[in-house]
Amino acid sequence: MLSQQKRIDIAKRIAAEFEDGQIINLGVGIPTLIPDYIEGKDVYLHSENGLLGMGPTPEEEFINMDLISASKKPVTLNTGASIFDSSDSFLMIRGGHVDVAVLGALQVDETGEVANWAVPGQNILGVGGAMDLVSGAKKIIIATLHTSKDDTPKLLEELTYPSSGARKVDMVVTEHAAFEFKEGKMFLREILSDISMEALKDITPANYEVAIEKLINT
Amino acid sequence: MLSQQKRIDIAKRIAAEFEDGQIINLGVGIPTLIPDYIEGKDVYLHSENGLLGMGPTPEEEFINMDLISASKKPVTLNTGASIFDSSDSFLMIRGGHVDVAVLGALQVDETGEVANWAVPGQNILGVGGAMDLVSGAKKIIIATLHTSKDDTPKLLEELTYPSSGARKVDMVVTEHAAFEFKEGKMFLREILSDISMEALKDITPANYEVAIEKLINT
Amino acid sequence: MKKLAQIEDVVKLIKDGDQLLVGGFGLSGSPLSLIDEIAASGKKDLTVVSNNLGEKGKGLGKLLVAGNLKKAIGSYFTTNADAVNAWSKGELEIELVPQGTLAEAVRCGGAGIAGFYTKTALGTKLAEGKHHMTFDDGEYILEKAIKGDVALVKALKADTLGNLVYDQSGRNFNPAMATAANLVIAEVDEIVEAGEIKPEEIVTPHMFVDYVVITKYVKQGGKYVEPAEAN
Amino acid sequence: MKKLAQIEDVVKLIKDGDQLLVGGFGLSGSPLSLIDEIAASGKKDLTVVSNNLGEKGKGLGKLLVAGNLKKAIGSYFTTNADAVNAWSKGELEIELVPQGTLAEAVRCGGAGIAGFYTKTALGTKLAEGKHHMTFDDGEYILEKAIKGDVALVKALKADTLGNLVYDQSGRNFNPAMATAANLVIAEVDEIVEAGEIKPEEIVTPHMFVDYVVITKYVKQGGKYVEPAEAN
Repeated sequence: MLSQQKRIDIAKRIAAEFEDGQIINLGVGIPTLIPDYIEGKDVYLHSENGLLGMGPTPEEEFINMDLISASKKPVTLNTGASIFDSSDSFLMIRGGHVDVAVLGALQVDETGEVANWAVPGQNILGVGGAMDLVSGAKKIIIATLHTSKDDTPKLLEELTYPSSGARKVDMVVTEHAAFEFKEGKMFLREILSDISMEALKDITPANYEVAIEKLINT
Repeated sequence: MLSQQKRIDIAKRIAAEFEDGQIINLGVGIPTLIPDYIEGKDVYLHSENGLLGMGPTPEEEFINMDLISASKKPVTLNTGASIFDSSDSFLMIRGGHVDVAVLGALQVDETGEVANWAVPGQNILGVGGAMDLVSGAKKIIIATLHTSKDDTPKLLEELTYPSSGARKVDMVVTEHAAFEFKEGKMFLREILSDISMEALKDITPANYEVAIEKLINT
Repeated sequence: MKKLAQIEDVVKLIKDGDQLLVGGFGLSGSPLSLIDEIAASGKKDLTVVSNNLGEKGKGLGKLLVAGNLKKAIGSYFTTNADAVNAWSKGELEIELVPQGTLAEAVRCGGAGIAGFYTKTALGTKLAEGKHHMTFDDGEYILEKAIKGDVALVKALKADTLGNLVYDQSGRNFNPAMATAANLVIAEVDEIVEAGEIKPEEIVTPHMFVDYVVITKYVKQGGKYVEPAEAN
Repeated sequence: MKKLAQIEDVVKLIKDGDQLLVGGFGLSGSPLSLIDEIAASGKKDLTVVSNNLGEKGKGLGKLLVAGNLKKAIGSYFTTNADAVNAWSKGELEIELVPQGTLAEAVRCGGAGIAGFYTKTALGTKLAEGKHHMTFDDGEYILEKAIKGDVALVKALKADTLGNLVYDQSGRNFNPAMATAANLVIAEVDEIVEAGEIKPEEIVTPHMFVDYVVITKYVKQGGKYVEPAEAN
């Protein structure tokens, strides 16, 4: 399976998780693919730089680079959208008013702690809104490929990269599986590819309990 | 001299202190008389409940009780006025963006500390924006009759009423005199009535240095 | 409209002992119909966080008369003689907070901030027992965030998504209150189609609003009156 | 108009070593003409507080190239290779702050608040050495307010008093930055008569603004370009 197809599968699975009326913040990477798969759902996209109700990419002629997403791409506004400043935007994030944040990750440990902003030994010069979202969103879903490009596992017993915060995430979706975290424990809820249980275990150093149970009707 | 005339004299003297472009917040009591004496000056009245650029009382037919001053009286908006919420309004006050606050006082001590919210032995159930203004305005002018109704002095060596804050005021104007405070010391700058220096001293227990010097061209 | 509700139904969601954040500055920007319904409901031991307790027998003043209140947190109660009286008799607890500290504490409640350092009230009775800390430009006191179980706000208009705009200085504490409670109910004069309020003009985005109810009051001569009193 | 000034004149008010608060999110809502003038001015040892340092050679990125900067405080510098490079060589100090903490710290700087307790960054490298305090719902870290000597903001329009409105998400950090510096300069596309922006629509009231300058850039295809580049 091509990497892009895996990424789309992850995006689709996470989109299926959304409920009508929810306020959603989508991080960079795989999460940016999600808007294509939420049609028909009444959800509202929040952007750190001060938008609620972000719509699709505009036609070339309607582009205004002062109407952009947090990824600095031109966007549009859906009906009923609102605009506010950065301090109000992060009031929303940090005050628990964003229902779901979907974030990428470098690593997730078996307690649900995430590392998604810095790699040891590399320059640590960007954090953006990652830590604000990790600390503040009501529910955090991690969208990530199961392993990194060189097949290094990302779901670990313990983080080796710098943590993004003490707050644990609620769910991780990879191309192979969906995991849920509850009270510091990791549960395998769904197998999403044709991978065997043994093969999954092999690429997942994190300890998890197998508790297959479709989380929603996808 | 009738009490109301004294109050008007105080209001006029303080109005003369304002400079073009200043943002002014006027407290309850004597300060509410000031707007009648600032015509021709380019100053902007700020109100705690969320207005900048408050104008005069409207005609009866234009009254909207959702356009009121902090004293809960109907007002109008001058050209270029703006409306904001209470947290932004107090950001302005507490962040030092109001140039002059004119406040009433129960007592002022010789260091410039003011008591203007509570009387010992009485119910202490209202503070409003008094402490916010005392802590935050760039310059604080106290507008007060020289003594209380029963001739008790208000300008004292030490407060006997509860303080409104550690921050010292800059100026006190009464019907008799204008005092300035600098580095914790009190200076008599102007005599505003026909009172003698001795008589003034008699009704002013606060220790002050006589340093007559018209503060501005009134 | 999904969030549109009946006043009677939403008031049932308030529980005895709840802490209510109520917008308004005196009677301006005050959710009068919701307050009336609470006064009629017999709810007990409520704590109200609001700048004032309305006026004697009016607005939040009705909750005092109806016996709904255990405690009031706000900046100015002396304009309601009933509040002063109830407090003197020990029937009402009062916590006095400087007006700006109240606004900021509620905003912090909505913003995930637990507390903040201010110079306001430094050196006064209202700072007694509070944590002090010295920063580069002197001493500050710690004020803690305020949150509510339920917020009741009054807006001029909602759109069909629940976005709100306010009437002039009726805005006051309402936008902050709307951010800081688990359940937020907005009383409005009218509901317009989504899109009719421009994105830049929306003061309270719909994410904060759980229910919208239509006020029973009508504005006459610049003042809200009950329909029965209206000409 | 009293506050109207020339870009060349206001930039002279900036002193070597000043801390500048600069609005913008990348190049959006960024005061490009003021930045150009600073780059041309030869000013030294400036600290810039802004979410990013523009892009490589663009916006605030020009100050890096021109050698105006000692330090940058912001949330995301990795999109400007020059910043990463200057930092690696020890030519630029960088202080990394979570984006929401940055916005809140600047707002606090404008609001007379010395510091605030947040859960953001708790348990991370960015919380090391910071004061921790336990509140009812757990542990928080203290973040201190950020202020500037000068703030440079970009608005869409000013009125003749200096009231500002912004263009869509070009609003971003600008309103907070405008509250938190001793001297505030707004770069705008146009100036309208006072009264043309409605009281409810004003985002930054004129009290915050010391000078207004007209941008030298023109918007073309949704992007600001220098007049020389325009068709």
